[in-house]
Amino acid sequence: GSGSGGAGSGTGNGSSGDTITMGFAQVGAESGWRTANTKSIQDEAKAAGIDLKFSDAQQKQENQIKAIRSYIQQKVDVIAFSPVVETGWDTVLLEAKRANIPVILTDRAIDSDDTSLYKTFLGSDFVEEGRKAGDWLVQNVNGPTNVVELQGTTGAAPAIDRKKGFEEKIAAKPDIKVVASQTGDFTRSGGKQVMEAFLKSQPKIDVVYAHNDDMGLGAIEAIKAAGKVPGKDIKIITVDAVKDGMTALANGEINFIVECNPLLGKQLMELAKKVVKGEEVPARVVTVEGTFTQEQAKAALPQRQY
Amino acid sequence: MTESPPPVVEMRGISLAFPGVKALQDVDFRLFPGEVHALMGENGAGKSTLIKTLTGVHTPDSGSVLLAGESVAFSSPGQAQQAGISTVYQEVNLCANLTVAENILLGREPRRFGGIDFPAMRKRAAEVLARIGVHIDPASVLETHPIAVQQLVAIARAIAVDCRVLVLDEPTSSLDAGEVAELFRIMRVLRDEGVAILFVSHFLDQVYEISDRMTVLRNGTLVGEHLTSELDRRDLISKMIGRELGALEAIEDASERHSVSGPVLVRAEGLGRRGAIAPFDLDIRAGEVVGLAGLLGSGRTELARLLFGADRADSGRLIVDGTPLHLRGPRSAIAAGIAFCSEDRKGEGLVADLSIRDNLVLAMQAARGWSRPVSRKVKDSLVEKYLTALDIRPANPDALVRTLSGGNQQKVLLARWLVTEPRLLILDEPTRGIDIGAKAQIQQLVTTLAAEGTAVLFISAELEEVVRIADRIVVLRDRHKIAELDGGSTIDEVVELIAGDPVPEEVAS
Amino acid sequence: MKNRLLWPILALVALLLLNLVVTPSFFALRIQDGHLYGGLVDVLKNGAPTLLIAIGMTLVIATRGIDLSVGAVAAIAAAVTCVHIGTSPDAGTALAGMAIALVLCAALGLWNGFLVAGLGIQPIIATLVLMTAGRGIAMLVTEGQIITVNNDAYRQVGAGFVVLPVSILISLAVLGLVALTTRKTALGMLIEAVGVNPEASRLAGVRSRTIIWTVYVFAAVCAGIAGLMISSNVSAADANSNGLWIEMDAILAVVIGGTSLAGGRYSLTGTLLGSLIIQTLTTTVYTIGVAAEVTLVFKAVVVITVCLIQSPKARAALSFRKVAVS
Amino acid sequence: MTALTTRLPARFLPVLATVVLFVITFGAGSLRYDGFASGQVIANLFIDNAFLIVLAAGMTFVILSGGIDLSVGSVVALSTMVTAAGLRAGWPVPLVIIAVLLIGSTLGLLMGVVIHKFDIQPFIVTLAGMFLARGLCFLISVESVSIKDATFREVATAVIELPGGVTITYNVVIALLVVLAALYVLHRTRFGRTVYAVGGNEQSALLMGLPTARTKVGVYVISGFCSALAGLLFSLYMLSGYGLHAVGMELDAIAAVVIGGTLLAGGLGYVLGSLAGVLVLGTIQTLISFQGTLSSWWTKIVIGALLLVFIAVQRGMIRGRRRQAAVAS
Ligand SMILES: Nc1ncnc2c1ncn2[C@@H]1O[C@H](COP(=O)(O)OP(=O)(O)OP(=O)(O)O)[C@@H](O)[C@H]1O
Ligand SMILES: Nc1ncnc2c1ncn2[C@@H]1O[C@H](COP(=O)(O)OP(=O)(O)OP(=O)(O)O)[C@@H](O)[C@H]1O
Ligand SMILES: [Mg+2]
Ligand SMILES: [Mg+2]
Repeated sequence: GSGSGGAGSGTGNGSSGDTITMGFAQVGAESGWRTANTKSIQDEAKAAGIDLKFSDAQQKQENQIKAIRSYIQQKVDVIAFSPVVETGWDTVLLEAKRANIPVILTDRAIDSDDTSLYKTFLGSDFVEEGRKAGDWLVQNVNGPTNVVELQGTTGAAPAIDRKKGFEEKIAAKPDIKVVASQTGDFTRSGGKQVMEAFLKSQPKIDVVYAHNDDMGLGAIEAIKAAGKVPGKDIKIITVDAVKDGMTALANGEINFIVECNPLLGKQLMELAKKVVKGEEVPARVVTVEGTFTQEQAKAALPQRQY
Repeated sequence: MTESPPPVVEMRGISLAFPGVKALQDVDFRLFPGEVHALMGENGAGKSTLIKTLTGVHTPDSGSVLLAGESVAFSSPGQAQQAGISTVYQEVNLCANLTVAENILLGREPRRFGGIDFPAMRKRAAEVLARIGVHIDPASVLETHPIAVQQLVAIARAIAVDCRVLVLDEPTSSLDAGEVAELFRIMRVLRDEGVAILFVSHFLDQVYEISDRMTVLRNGTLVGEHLTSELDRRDLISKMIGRELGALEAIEDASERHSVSGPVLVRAEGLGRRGAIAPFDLDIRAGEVVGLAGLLGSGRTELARLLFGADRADSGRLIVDGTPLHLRGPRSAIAAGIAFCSEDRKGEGLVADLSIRDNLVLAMQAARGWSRPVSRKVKDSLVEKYLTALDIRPANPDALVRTLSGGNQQKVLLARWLVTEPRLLILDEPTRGIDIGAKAQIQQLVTTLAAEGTAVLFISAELEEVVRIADRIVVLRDRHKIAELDGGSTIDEVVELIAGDPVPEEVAS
Repeated sequence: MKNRLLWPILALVALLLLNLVVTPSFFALRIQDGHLYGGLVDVLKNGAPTLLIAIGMTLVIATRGIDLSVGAVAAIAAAVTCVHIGTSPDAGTALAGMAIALVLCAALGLWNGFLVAGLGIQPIIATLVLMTAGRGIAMLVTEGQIITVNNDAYRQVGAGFVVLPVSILISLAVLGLVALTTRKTALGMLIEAVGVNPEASRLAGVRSRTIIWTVYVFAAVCAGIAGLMISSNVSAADANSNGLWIEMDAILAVVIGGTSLAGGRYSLTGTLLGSLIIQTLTTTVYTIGVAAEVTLVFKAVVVITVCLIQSPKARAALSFRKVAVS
Repeated sequence: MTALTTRLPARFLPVLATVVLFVITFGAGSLRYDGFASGQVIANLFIDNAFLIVLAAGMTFVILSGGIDLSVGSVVALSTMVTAAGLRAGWPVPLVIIAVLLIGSTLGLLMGVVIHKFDIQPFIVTLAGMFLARGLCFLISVESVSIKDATFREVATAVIELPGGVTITYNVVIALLVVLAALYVLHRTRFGRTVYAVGGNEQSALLMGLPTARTKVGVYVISGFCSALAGLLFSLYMLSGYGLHAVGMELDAIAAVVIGGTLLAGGLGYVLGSLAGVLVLGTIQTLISFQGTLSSWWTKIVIGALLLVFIAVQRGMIRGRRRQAAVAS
């Protein structure tokens, strides 16, 4: 069957009509989190009556740039995108600026001296997420603690920042040591394989800190196979709070999850409308994000959408 | 020897072993300026290996090579070429994907403003080709030409530069009499200019016609060096094969002609393919040897390929045993008992990286399908039978065909089809590169097969051979069948037809 | 032949020894919940999918082809099965799901075979189509979500044990089956013939198309089973990451095992060794604590060393001095 | 047209087919989407793919010689990283450029030498090269590094006005120059023709006395150089250095070359075909972003489907043409 209806074309110069045309350049669909993010944006755009032009960059920044350039070509009213990397956006954003198309960043800021390139930035703070995880650990363990870290994809911004924030906080307590740290590529299989190896090479593991839920879930499998009890023998901290992670948390297999909220759609559409109208918007809008303990998870789980 | 000029090439005590084979053992060889020197020996005697040792393809295990008195050790053929040794290797070793002109001149192409000057290159290539009597478009891609033309192009490449030493390893194996004469003319000119020419051929007539001196190898060892004028044929042959000649003559006598009146096995009616061969009619009877005669490019191979279904005919039909056969490809031909032994053994014949055994049973196995393997026992007995029957050396079924000498490869290809016990055996240049003993053997084999009821379609550039063994001769010219002759015809009759006037237009398609 | 495999074996042993030196407990085996538990077991278990795909890939490469789509096919198999299983804990549902998935994979293999043998498209580009679209199909099936299942029967394929991990038993069984089939029938020889010289094979009456078609179907089915193992190991189908880049690992395994990408002669034992070397390398990185930033450099160095050890020319160059002295 | 095509040798057919198909696809896009048929869309095709064009040009050499180079994407990443880190450390721009080109060529040289001297399959060697180059990126910095150098930014954002208000960047000019240079080298120099010879039959080329060793190593040096240059263009395009840049770009480059009609086995193909191949890949992407309603998975499926339509039609055209040519002769 064909998923591409005939709709979507025929807009071109949306500035004349009432409907706003938004070009959204998504990174990809590399995780459940990202898919939820996409869905939220698509749903909310429809609800807000915004004509959304969506493109998936297949995890490649250069594709995102190409998409943005094509939005400029198509003369959309506003451009939004999630820059997974801070750098590399100046040229194309300058083009957007020259074409008088406002830009909204979601997820992450960009590293540019020229803040006029975008109107606002809506998203979570990965370093802060790492800090939250570190905080919880510092408060909840006593005595010498051996931590193993399951990193995200090497070089990926969330991986770097979540590591950074975490290390920042645990530095306060010299008893807590990261004894092994390796990338699990943000995937369950990766998490499981790395954890299996850690369980053999590390004599004593007290805590697993995984940069996302999926790796944490993989680690749980490995821990169970080694005859240990996840959540008890080995404590587990993860980031994201997707449904599967929350379920594990509610079951007591994970001990603590730092939320990273993908549901930016509503806030984004509101911002977009304001920006197109030319209203002032704050330069930084932080998404509402919390943390979950096991009890909180049990309560929140039934309403979890993603 | 008392020649005054010192040898331009001198090889001393050359030994070279491949895994399992001692290809050369303590061989001495000398080549003088201004002579044509024939290197003689049976298939697998080590001729090509000696040549490759000279030109830096192989490094000898021991021994030394001197060029004009100075010790040299080439590490690549390129170096040998720069030192003035120009070589035509046995198999056509050119790049089929390049144009004829590039194949002739690549590496020494005319240049202009730093870049290759293509018009000049084509002109120069055409000149070189014209020198050996070839008139083809130098801008055409090499692979569009039949193997014989490719061989001529290889020769053209070798003579396109000024050289001190010209090495020709079986350059004439695909050529017909006219081209050979042309080649010899050039060789004489070069010799008279002082070029030393090393020549390998299994055609004794050619060797005696052109060479001044010969070196005989047997089983990788030196048998001797002789002036051609001082060594007669009988002695040469017995030196090459290491025993008396009697056996050979007996074989030659056996190829008696007989006329066949059996039932028609295969009949072609108006079979043809545009651009390849004009529609022709042909009857082949069981037990009959039909020879195909014609000049290079006259369409013999194309005719054979149509009968086998290697190419698809676009007119006419093929009737086997009285019922029309819809040829969908080689498989249906094989199923109908037709076998085709291609002239291009390297490209279309052998599977170089497989063993002798696998190559031998390939066609038989393919016909049976993969799920019904030929049993090990049957395989071994077949292999055994044909290794001895055709005297394939080394007689090691596990040896990769790639490592065999040219003649032995040809025998393996032939054996592959004999194994299938075909009713019609199409042999396209089956004696290419085969030594004199083996050639007689193959001729006898054809006669025996025919006597046992197999029909044979025999194609050879060597007219004598065709005339000697065929019961009937079909003559082709310019891709048309122009005549059929009875077995008793003489070579002259055939030659007259082949070289006759061009075909009238209305006959052409 | 045996000589040729000696060097990959040595490379594998060297890698294992490196582990032993850094982590003395690496070779330790114990019985845990009725099955073997230890570092070596992990290598076997996690290497099983790569090995399986590499077996299929070996045959494809032997015919002068290449199959880039195996990773995507693995993802499709995982997605279809997990979506079919859903929340059911039934063994029957799991079996049915796997059967459906593998039939689908066979169909995908037919498709690849059609492009290569039927239309005559260059294998790398023909399979690139499915490599790209296939992952899309897998995501379409899962709607971009990670599908978690809770099904004990399904868990067996990738995480189960019958003393040894079930996954490696499956892969070894397939390896044995292929070895047997290709040796006992003429398939192996015909595959090599097609790979070395397609035109000569055609003229010898070999059904090259059927053979090419067969190997692509087989490779796809292998990929499908591997996909099941990967997803069963974590009881979840992730259309994005299941089998991602596994085609590269598989090709690397085949090539390290001594099979040439130019087609023709192949070695299944070599492929087995190649797969083990690659998985050992991955596991080594985790166990000996190579920092994530250095991982790739480490891998590069090991891969090139393994190849240099294997290359007769490199060995000759290295031992040249010794020979000259003696 | 027919007269022309029947006179054209069969080996040009794949390239011709690619170009014709490209034109058809583009026409179809213009009919379907407003604003598609503008000069700037075509210009953007070049702007957005300049680095890929350069990569594909280098890759054409390697594939023509019968090899393959999987390291190109990583070398692009490494080049961006060296550029960014070098500029951050205050190196002058010319020094950075020279360093990048040197690193790329040296990596190519090393790989070529290992491939040739030790007779190891190019696939493994360049795969190791791929690991190595990306690993080196992470050794320099795990994070992405912004390029703040004024000269660099100026060049990156500078545009060249073409008649009709269409603008292109300097990247495009460089990429086209590279294509021209590649054309010249492949078709007018001895080295280029030897590349074809080696790809056609290495053994024969050796026996013909051609410098196969130099050629085989040379193509990897060229590919390494082109990757480094593409990396520089990429740096200009992105104004950043990052270890995860250009992941999987080697496949794009190989795909472009093969779609352009070059035989993966070597010996047959043209740089112009590779250029057309890049444009085809770019057009597919442009079509998809103009459509703008595809979900992530449909994007992949549609890319695959368009690719399929493309190669199948190309194949059909070649076959049809061949038959026609055979009949005509
Ligand atoms: N690369 C190789 N590996 C192993 N054995 C080889 C190799 N090349 C040649 N041989 C063996 O060396 C011997 C000599 O072969 P060579 O090709 O020199 O014979 P030849 O005299 O040229 O025969 P022919 O008249 O058939 O061409 C043969 O037994 C052959 O099998
Ligand atoms: N692949 C090809 N493409 C185009 N023309 C070809 C091709 N092969 C052969 N020809 C031409 O077809 C004609 C017939 O060739 P064919 O090989 O049938 O001749 P032949 O009589 O068998 O000659 P030979 O003595 O070379 O075997 C020749 O003029 C040749 O140039
Ligand atoms: Mg010989
Ligand atoms: Mg012929």
